[in-house]
Amino acid sequence: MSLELTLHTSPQVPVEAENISPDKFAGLTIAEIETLSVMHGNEQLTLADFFKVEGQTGAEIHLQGDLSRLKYIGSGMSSGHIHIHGNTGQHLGAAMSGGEILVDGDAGDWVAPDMSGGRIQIKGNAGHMVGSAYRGSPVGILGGEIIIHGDVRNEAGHGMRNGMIVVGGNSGDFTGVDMLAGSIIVLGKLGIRSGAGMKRGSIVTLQAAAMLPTFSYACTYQPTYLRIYMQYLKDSGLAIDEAHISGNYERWSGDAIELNRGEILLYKD
Amino acid sequence: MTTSLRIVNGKLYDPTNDIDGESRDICIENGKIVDSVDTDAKKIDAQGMVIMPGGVDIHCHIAGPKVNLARKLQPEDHRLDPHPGSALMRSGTGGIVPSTFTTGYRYATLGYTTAMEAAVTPIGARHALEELHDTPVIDKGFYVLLGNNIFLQKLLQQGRTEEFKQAVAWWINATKAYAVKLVNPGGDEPWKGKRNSNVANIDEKSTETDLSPRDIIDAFIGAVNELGLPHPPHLHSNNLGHSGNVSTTMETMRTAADRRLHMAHIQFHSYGGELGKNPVSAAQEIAEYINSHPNITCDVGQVMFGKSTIMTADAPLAYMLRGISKNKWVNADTECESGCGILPFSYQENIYVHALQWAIGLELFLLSQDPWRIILSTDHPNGGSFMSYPKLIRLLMDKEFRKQEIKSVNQKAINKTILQDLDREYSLNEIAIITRAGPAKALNLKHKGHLGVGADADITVYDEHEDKELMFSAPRYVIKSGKLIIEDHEFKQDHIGRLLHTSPDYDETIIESIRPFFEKYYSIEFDNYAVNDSYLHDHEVIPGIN
Amino acid sequence: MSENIKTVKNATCTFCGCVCDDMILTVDMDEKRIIKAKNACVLGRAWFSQHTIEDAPAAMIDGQPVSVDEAIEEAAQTLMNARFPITYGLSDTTCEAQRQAVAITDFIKGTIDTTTSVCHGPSGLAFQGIGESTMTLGEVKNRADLVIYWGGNPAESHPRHFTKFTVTAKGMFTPNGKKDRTVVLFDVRRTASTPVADIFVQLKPGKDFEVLWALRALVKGRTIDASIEEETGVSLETLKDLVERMKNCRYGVFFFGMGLTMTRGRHFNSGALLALTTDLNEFTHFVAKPARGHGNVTGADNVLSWQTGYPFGVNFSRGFPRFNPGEFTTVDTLSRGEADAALIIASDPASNFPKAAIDHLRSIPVITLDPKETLTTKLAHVAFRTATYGINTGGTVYRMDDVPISLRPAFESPFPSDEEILTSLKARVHELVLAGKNQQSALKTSTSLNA
Amino acid sequence: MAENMILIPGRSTKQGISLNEGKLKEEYQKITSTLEINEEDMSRLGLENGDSVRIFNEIGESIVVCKGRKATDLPSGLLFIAYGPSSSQLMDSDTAGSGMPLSKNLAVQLEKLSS
Repeated sequence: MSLELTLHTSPQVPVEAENISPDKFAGLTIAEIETLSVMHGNEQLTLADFFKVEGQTGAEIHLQGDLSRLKYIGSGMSSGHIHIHGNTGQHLGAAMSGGEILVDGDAGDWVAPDMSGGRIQIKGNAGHMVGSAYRGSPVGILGGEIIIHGDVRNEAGHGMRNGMIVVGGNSGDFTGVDMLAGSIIVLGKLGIRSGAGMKRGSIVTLQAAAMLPTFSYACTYQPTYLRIYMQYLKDSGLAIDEAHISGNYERWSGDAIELNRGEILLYKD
Repeated sequence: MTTSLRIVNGKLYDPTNDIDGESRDICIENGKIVDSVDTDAKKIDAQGMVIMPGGVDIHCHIAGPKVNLARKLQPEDHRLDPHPGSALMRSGTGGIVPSTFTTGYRYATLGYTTAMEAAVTPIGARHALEELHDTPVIDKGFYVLLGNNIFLQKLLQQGRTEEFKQAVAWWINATKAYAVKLVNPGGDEPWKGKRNSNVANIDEKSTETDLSPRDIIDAFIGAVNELGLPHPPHLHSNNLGHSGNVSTTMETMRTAADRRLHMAHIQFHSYGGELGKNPVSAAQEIAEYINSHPNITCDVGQVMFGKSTIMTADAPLAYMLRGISKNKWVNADTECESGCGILPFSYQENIYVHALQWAIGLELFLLSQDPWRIILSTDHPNGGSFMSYPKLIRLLMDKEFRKQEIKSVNQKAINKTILQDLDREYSLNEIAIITRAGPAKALNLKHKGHLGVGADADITVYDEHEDKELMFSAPRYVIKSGKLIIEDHEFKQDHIGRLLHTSPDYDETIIESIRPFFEKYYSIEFDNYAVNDSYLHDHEVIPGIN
Repeated sequence: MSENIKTVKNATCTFCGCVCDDMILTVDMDEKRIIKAKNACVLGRAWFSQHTIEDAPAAMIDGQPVSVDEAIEEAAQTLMNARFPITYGLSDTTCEAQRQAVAITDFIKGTIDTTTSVCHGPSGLAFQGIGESTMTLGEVKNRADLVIYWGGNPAESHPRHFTKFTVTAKGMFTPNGKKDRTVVLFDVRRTASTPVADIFVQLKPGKDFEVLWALRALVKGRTIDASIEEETGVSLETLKDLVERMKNCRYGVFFFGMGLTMTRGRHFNSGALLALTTDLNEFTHFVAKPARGHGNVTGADNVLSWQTGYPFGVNFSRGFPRFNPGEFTTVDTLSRGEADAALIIASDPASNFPKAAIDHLRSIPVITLDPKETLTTKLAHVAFRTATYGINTGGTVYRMDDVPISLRPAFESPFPSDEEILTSLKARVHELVLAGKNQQSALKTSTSLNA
Repeated sequence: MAENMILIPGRSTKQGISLNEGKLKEEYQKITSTLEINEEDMSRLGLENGDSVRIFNEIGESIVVCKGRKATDLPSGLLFIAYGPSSSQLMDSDTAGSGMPLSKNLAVQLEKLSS
């Protein structure tokens, strides 16, 4: 019982498709959904200009085709489910407060800016600034869960205030920069200058990482809360060994330039 | 298009001409109010509507170097408040520091047709003029910052008061300014040259110039009054925002004796208490002085809860506030002329100091016995946006609403004021004074702020409404220079507006006194400093009063 | 040399961001060339002396000469037909022209960006995050007793910076010029600027952020491990000494360049320097200034900011300005193959953009305005040859410290100015917009209630 | 045999002067395709002033002419070139959400061209 949107015409220029969202589709017939507007560059078109819409309306939306030029899918959604069977573009799930987005492929930059709740899972890679603040704003995501099975690029979790970002692969530079609270877990290699300017919050990695000169070693221990997190991630299909769940972690405190109340946890064999 | 227009059946509020809610026709031709127009002139039936002259903002920050820094600084604020364009209007962004086009259009949508940028460095005058050119609909001008001008202080130090006066006049001409602005006189040098310190006492002499703030203020009041500029010195006194600054403010006003002086955003200067401790209200003392001294005009600088941006030539003040908020902060030093501080800020109901500031502003309005000399302002965007004027008007006109609002703010602060005891309600006529007739008079804009024959046809027509915030938020018609800009709430045409400036005579030999100093201590060429006429778009030279 | 010689005093050189306005130009009015530029630096002399009027058509479409009017019509139609048109460049033209360019982009609902995005754009982002304590250049001349250059080579990029403003310049509280100052230079290599420095700090490439971060920590009284030397090439003792100098100076200033913005870390490098400047104001007066390159790149930032609220990378496709570097900046919109037309004003992206961006530029209709032939004008669909600002046209430019200066042209060009072309183009585009369909309804005052 | 190096494109006075003559003129092209190399690196690689070398990375490649600099001025492993078409061939277009492609400290490989 789901609605299928299949891309039939590839856009020539970026398309802003914030109307592709369970909240916007709610209560509409297929014919009405087809007439919802999308911005093709500076020209206003409809969903039907790009998509074949079929199936049954409901809380579940399936999207087919190469959507890497489509921005703002799932924007502002509060419930329901979007499954993208391929790649998607920038600003996925912007300001979402609930529901779930699953992407089989890769996502563009700015995954889930201003997110406050809900869950995004990306099987492939994501671009820069996952869950991060827009320029000028000190605050990134306020809550919710972003799981990226592949790699992410720079500034993941910039200024995040709450919630969780998980990266199955490697992260780029400045992971968790200026973060206020929340958790970032990187199973692969953590990019350089991680946690720069962080006030509170946790960055966890399973590999060795370069530390800024303003982070200092505190202790090695087995963080209890991390066990619960790691078990949960393992259950979500990420490559986590038993050793990662029950093992030792080095705790590095920082950023000393700020409150020194953040932490980077490095897994130790 | 300028058209001939006749507005009939409306209730006029034109305090300058002693018309208080009477029904009169208004005729408009060639951008002016006239006796009569042809019978086939376009007619607007204003039955049940209130007609006032267009609003005049005597003190706001809307154009020039510091405003633009504050704009650049806050993309996160613009993002939340886009201002779409149309085939008729340019687009822009709003928020607490709107883009130029949006600033002009939004003033117009409140029925304001004139606004004065209150602080521009001389070296930044070109920049301010370019921005004002891109600020549509309204007429506009700016005040030039001279209170920390090193060359002028050197003249004072050497007792060359006549040359001082000539130099002031030259600077007004060289920048195309409307008035002289003084900000924290004497405070720049300790800020820039003495490890971010400040001048604390109006009689504290500078070690460099042997001048105290009082010496500087006194000299400017003297010079500007002798020059007969349309507007007296527009003064942001020392110690803004500090507990106990009431004594500085009182001494500053006493310095003027019976000479004309405009006190800017006086709310920020009406604090009792001890320095470094929580302030208390000194509104009564200030109001009493102003009530009994007709030479003083002031604007209130009301604080409104919500977003604000501190932007001021008073750099030490911005730095002090930065210490509290830890927000992003801008300091910008201008050679030989000025300082500047910028800081995104937010006033919150539950914070003692913010609630007290809000209450003091309202006290000042309600204790004033002469509405002509207390002018409505929020020191936009320092105390809040000009877009909050309708709400402020409702606070003044509707005591039940005010009582409701009082309940939702910090009660400890309210208890340090007499606000709860003040039952006064402003009338529409008084609102017309504090938003139109009063500021026009304080600026000596003889063709503005009233609806008599010969006045600029800057007119606002409101639907009369019980909810005064709603009423003043959405005029039905706005006419600027005879053009029907807004008709039935809809934007009908664009208009550039005029630059208002003044041009006092001066003795040209003063230029040769300024040049050697300039060549030594400035970083541009003297001959490239004065602004030429190409920066004036449609403009009007407002004559002096002598 | 002819008899017809004119002198232009207080003329302005717009070659670099110093915007020196003390030029005395000797102009041969018959030959239409500047034969002498007194006070100019080596770059300024080349700027003035090489500026001759070439015999070339004022407008071309696909390489064929056409009238300016025909070219305006073709440019207007091209831009109106585009769904994601971009306007780019603008750092070497007047504010008057820039104002027209923003208006055009607003009307065509395009994207406008300037060379700032590939220059000090990252510093602009840092400014939006941190703010900036800054100054006009005269303050440095009058007051600075500690001058620190970071990641720049002013001797070659801004040759008069040292003498006019920062090192040997004598001012109010620095009557002895260089004797009253300490000059520090941070760079990864020795350059022509190095000899001017009292202290030269050579750091390892790509370690600017770490050094700045360590300095911030030391200013705040935190401890830094001695291993910083191994990582960055700068010893802890050196850092501590510098921190003492910074805290104890009377008026300290940083100038920073592309060594911070163009390297890994980008806006965070600039941001660390701006944050350090803010930190230092707890102790003394400290300011910082990006050393801007082009003659009016600072004006472009200002014009875009006042007209749209944002300094660069501004998109109007939804009828109002939006800002998002990386999304709406030119390298990105070209490299991702998004832009479908380009209006390029006084800039040459075809010679200095990344390969992917240049490749896309070749595949879309490009309109150029430039006084000279460049790789970009060569690939243009519509090419306007324009007069050179400051030499042939008046107008306003902003120095790197936001000080606006009026230009004094030396001689007339047969070619129209950028402002003239853009004003005509705007008028034509606006006509097409007014004639067009689907105009947005006019703003209602009642809808601005909640604004 | 290619060697890993770090390339620093930057401004130079000569480049600034020559671009006023015209970017399509020979002088500008010559200046923007001259690569400065640490002298010791040069001799180790068997290079002399005026030799052509190929610099390349995963983005692209450029053929440039080399010129020695003293080791005190240009540390071993660093290369300097005046900005221009040669350096832009080696720049990645990714701007990391900033608009700025990494334009300095480019990781490149350098190899001598067999003449």
